Amino acid sequence: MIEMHWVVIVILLPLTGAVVCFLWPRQTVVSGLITAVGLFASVLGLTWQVLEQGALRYAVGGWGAPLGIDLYVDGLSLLMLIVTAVVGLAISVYSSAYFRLDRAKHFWPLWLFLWAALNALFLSADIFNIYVTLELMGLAAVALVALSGGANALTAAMRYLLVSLLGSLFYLMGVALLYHSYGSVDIAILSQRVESSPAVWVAIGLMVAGLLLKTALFPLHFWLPPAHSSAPAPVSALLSALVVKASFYILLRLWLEVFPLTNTVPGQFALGQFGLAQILGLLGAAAVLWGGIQALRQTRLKLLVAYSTVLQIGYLFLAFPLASIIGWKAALYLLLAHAVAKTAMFMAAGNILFYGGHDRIADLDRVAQRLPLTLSAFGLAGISLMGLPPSGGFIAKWLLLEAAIRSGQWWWGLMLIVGGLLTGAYVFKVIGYAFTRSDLPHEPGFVPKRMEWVALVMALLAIVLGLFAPLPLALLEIGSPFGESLR
Amino acid sequence: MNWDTWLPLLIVLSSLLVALVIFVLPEDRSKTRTTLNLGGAALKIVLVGIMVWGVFNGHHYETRLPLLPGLDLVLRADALSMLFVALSAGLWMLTTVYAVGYLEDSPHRSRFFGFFSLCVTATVGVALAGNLITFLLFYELLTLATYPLIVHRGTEAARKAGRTYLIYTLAGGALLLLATIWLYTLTGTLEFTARGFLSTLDSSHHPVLVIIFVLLITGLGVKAAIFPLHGWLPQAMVAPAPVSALLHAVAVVKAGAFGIIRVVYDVFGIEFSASLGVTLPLAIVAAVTIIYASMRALFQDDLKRRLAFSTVSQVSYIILGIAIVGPMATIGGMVHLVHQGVMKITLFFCAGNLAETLGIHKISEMNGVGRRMPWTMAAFTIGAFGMIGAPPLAGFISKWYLGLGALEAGQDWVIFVLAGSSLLNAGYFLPILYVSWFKEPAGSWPAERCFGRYETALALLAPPVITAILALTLGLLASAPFSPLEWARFITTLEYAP
Amino acid sequence: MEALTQLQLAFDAVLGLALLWLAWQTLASPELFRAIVLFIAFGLLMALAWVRLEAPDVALAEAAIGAGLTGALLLTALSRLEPKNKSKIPHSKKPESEVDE
Amino acid sequence: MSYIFLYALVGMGLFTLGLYALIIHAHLLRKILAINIMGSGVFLVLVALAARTEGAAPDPVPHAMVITGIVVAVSATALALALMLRVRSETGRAELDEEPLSKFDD
Amino acid sequence: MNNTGENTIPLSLRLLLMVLLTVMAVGLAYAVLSLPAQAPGLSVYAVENINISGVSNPVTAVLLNYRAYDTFLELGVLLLALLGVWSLGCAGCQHQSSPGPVLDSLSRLLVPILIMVSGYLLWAGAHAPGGAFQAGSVLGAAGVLLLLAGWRIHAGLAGLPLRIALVLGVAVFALVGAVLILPGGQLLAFPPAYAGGLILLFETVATLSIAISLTALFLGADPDEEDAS
Repeated sequence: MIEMHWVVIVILLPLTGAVVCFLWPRQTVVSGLITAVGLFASVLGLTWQVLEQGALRYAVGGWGAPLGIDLYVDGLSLLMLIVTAVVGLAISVYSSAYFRLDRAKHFWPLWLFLWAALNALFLSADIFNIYVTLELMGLAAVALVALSGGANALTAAMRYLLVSLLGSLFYLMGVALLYHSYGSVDIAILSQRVESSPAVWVAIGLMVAGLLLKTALFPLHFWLPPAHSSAPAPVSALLSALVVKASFYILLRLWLEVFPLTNTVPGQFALGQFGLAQILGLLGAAAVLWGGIQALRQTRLKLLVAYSTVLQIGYLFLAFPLASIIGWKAALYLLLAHAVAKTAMFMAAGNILFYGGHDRIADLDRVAQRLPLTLSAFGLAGISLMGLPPSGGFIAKWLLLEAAIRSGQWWWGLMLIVGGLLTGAYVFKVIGYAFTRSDLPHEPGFVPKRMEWVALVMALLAIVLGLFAPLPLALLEIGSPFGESLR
Repeated sequence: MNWDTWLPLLIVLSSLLVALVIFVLPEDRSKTRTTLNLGGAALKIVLVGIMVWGVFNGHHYETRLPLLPGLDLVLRADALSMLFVALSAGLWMLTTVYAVGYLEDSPHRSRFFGFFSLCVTATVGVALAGNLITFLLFYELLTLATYPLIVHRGTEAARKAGRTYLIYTLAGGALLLLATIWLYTLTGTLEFTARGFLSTLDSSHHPVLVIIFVLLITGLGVKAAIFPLHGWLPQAMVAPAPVSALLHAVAVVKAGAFGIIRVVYDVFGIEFSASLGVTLPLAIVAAVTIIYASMRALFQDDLKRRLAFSTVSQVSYIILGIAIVGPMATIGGMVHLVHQGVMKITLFFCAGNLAETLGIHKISEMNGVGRRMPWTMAAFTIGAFGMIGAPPLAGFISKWYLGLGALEAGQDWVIFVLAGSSLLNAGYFLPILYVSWFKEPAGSWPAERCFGRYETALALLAPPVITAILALTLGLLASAPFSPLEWARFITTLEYAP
Repeated sequence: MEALTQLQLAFDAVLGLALLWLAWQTLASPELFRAIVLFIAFGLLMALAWVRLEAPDVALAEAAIGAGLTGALLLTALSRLEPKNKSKIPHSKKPESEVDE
Repeated sequence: MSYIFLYALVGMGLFTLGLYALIIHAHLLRKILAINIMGSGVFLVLVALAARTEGAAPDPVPHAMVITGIVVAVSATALALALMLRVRSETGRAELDEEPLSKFDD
Repeated sequence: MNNTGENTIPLSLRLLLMVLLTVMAVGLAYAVLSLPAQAPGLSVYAVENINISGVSNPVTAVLLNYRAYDTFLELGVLLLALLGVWSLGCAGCQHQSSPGPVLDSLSRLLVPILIMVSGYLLWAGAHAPGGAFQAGSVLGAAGVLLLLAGWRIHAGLAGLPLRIALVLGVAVFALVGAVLILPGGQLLAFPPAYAGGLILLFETVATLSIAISLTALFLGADPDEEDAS
């Protein structure tokens, strides 16, 4: 049997789909859906292949690093691909009902391009290639935000574009310094060569700054709430679930493989990295507080959900000062759970908006009871975000707390607890309105059942993730992206 | 397919599946819903019966599913869990019957009964949990499942009560989580083990263990409504009567109390706890709660609020029994877990009947109600006397053993607490009995509804009557085999093995 | 040879300073049109720098794309932004910000 | 070899200058120009340092990267300009107004 | 509109920003100066393999062979930018330039020259400076000039044919790259014997796509939609 090049297929298929959608706008929804299903299956194929063979390296063009570009799949990238596939499929189904044709014909090519960019990004082992995928992702994301039209969305998209380009340039400057220091842009080669030097330090600073900007870590989050809240609901979902995670993934990858300098004498650098990790942890903690408080203060549902993303991103950075395998796994599990739950939440918000024509939280009592499926989705997703059992969020929180206590830095764990309580407060602020019933002031919009069910399925998935944690956690072990033993 | 490994899971599923089906059931399918509810409840009772018999005969039931690497979701039947499971299963049946009658024709029944079943699922899960993480899982599920029941009516007061409830319980849950993980990092295991699994730890860890103990008890104390963490409970009285009954007699407060038993006995071990010096403070907190809440109860005119404060006080009997280190007191505490449940649910059923039938919410409106609703008030009277601790009712048995246990352990001061509390109990129950039996009715009732043949609907009347009879029987036949008292003795022999 | 190197270095220094100066002028110019023209000039100077750095491919790309097409795009955008002579810009929608202020 | 570092330093200077202008200016067209100048700075660093080959032809890989970068830059600029025009037609201004998001427009 | 927009930021903040950026610039400069004076990077590898790359211009070899995958994605970026611009619709695109006689005659003169230059660049790219991007952008410039002179795409070609031309680069890359997998190779792995021909094919389609994309970006809106509205 011919060896299947799943690694390539998961990049080429969405690109092909995008091209097909672009060429035949009238059939765009069908082509898009077929692509989404095919892509989901391909990622399953890749998963199976990786489970059988272990971590894979694929030399595009047959050259191999350092001259050519390598693709690399290990547990970490595979998990990201799976998250993208799951969320992507859900978003595709949701969008097939959400957009009318005049916007669908723009949405589908852009979305499939974005999907291709994400997959290419997660698979790339080349930091310059990652720059190209970052730009591909950023432009697609901006265009998708702008799709809702209107002053707020366009302004938000504009700001997002500038931020995205700025972040990319910082990153690219870092790439330039690294390349000119070590003559390679391949992550594996760099990880063997990198030593402590001023250029490397400046490169780290630039790349971390650029990626933090793209990941919207406090205080660089200013662009996120307007962009994520004014985009169309499925776009908000994919931005929060996937796009901000992509830059986080790069940061994590570089942190784990390029920055640690495991083969150099521990000393100055280790200390420096420790300091940087503490700073990232502090920013994460600040993000938890700020995002939580801001979410509580919002009067509009989508903004609330967007600020909740700011908070959850803060969680991810609490893993940096812990620097343990459990901590990284916890962060990745959190990323997974958050992606699924936030997708459900934005979809639910989108349904409410669709139905009631607005998303003012104070008037939700007019809507919530009439959309029980949507409300259940919101509530279940909220449980996972709060980190209550049984849910994916709980597993992640448990692991992160465990890592915090084991590393003797329990105060980071405390931030998790605080964040959970803040999340509880804003989630129930919304849920509280579900139990009263008021009259609708106007004719409600029709919400296609598909949109309600997809939201609910994703929310249920967030819950189920709390019961089947060993599987994804074992998947993450493939290729030991986090190192062999506790550092 | 091994029966012994699946039975605990089946017991949990018997209400979980019911809950899920009810959620998707259309509002108007009330027959189907009732059938499902009662069917599920009956099935659960049968399964629990089988299990109790099995445990008594030395069977080992355990379901184990991987939850995290190194941590399993464990449902296990041991003697202690049987006590709580049997109580929950039995009272669920009655409360379901009651709730069907109570909520007839009211809106949102699918939602109500769905969460109601979920609540019972969580309670049973709490009871069967074989380790601390499983306990935590169901404990939090209970928080979430009861919230919609508290805010069910959707009024501003209900929403406020729901908010208060969440603030208390979520914060408590967070402490519990923190303590659990901390414990796990110290020991690498969370399995409930008779006489604890911590005594082998190096003594340098003991100060940390004391902190963990305080965190655990605080986290659990929220649900058990220990003073000063009881604030949510009286507010939660806005919920419909069946919910109050369930919350206060079975599910929430008992989950907290049961958790404290688990922590003291099966995590720390009672002797190790005593050696850490944490039991006496716990006993004192329980004693303060008993007296304080009884005093507060005296001054409540709202019937359900008075009962709520009474609950706060009575649940601490259980904790007191645990904290007095000694087998007799333990028996008293554990048996009170069941006895208080049966008696308090009777009282809440009756309060619900008064509200539903006559619109009575306040004690000042109860003049002469005994003549209008003699059966209800008879049941209420039995429950009230039980609470006071009058022989030969169930409450008497609990207090008797608590007192004996205190003397046995040399904690004579407890006798004064018991006596004081009994006086206060009498102080807030007897006036109710007096006005309802001996005062003249005021003429008309606040909102009377007619239910035909009986003083109220049969579905509302039968449950309190049954539980009242049960409260009487539990006292009279306390020494019969399989009675809670005998079962508590059985447990105690395990915990205090020579 | 020495003199040639000196001369080259002087040229490089002038070119570098010119680049910085043009960039500064571009960004500080009070008039948008002037800024764009300066930017195009900047692009052409960049092309010169690429040649100096032995990157003729980049120089061609910069001249054609960086200076040429980007310049054209910027100028059209400006003409659409500031319809000086053409008053036929659809402005049916009243800007909300003005209402607030 | 010193001219190589001279150009690299100019590149860094352009990067910093562009960043300053990007933050300072409100008008979107200026922000777009600033981003482009920052980009040129990065490209200059990439290409300048590629010439450190002592006599031999410069390293072609950074050259190729910069050509890629230039195309990416022009694409992004085109999108940014189109977006700017739309912002202008919706809000009447070609600036990022810091209004609170009080109103939702879908 | 002489407002430079600077007045929105108070002087104190601006000074602070200047200080911060100066610190950053000093750091950047320090980093650059700390780099070794000699570092051939990948040029050794690039030259070593030039014989089997199919071209003799090393930059083209990198762009179209060693790192052809980057180029492929980059064509994607270009197409994506166009998709984005089209999805925005166009504000102010109704603006029709009236071609003056100068522009008209200029375009008549320049366009053929530009096309020839583009063809030369495309061909030369294999061994001398030049290549698809330069050729494409020169050709694109010709298109822009035509647009300025008032030329508009024929309505019959504005739909599918135009779209096909736009995606040509990406599509051919994907298709051929994938086909090369079949005989047991890797994505975009050119057999040395065919490498020269394949690269020329890629460069040609890329040139066309780039030129048309750039022209379309300049136009601003989907001509198909513009006609419809």
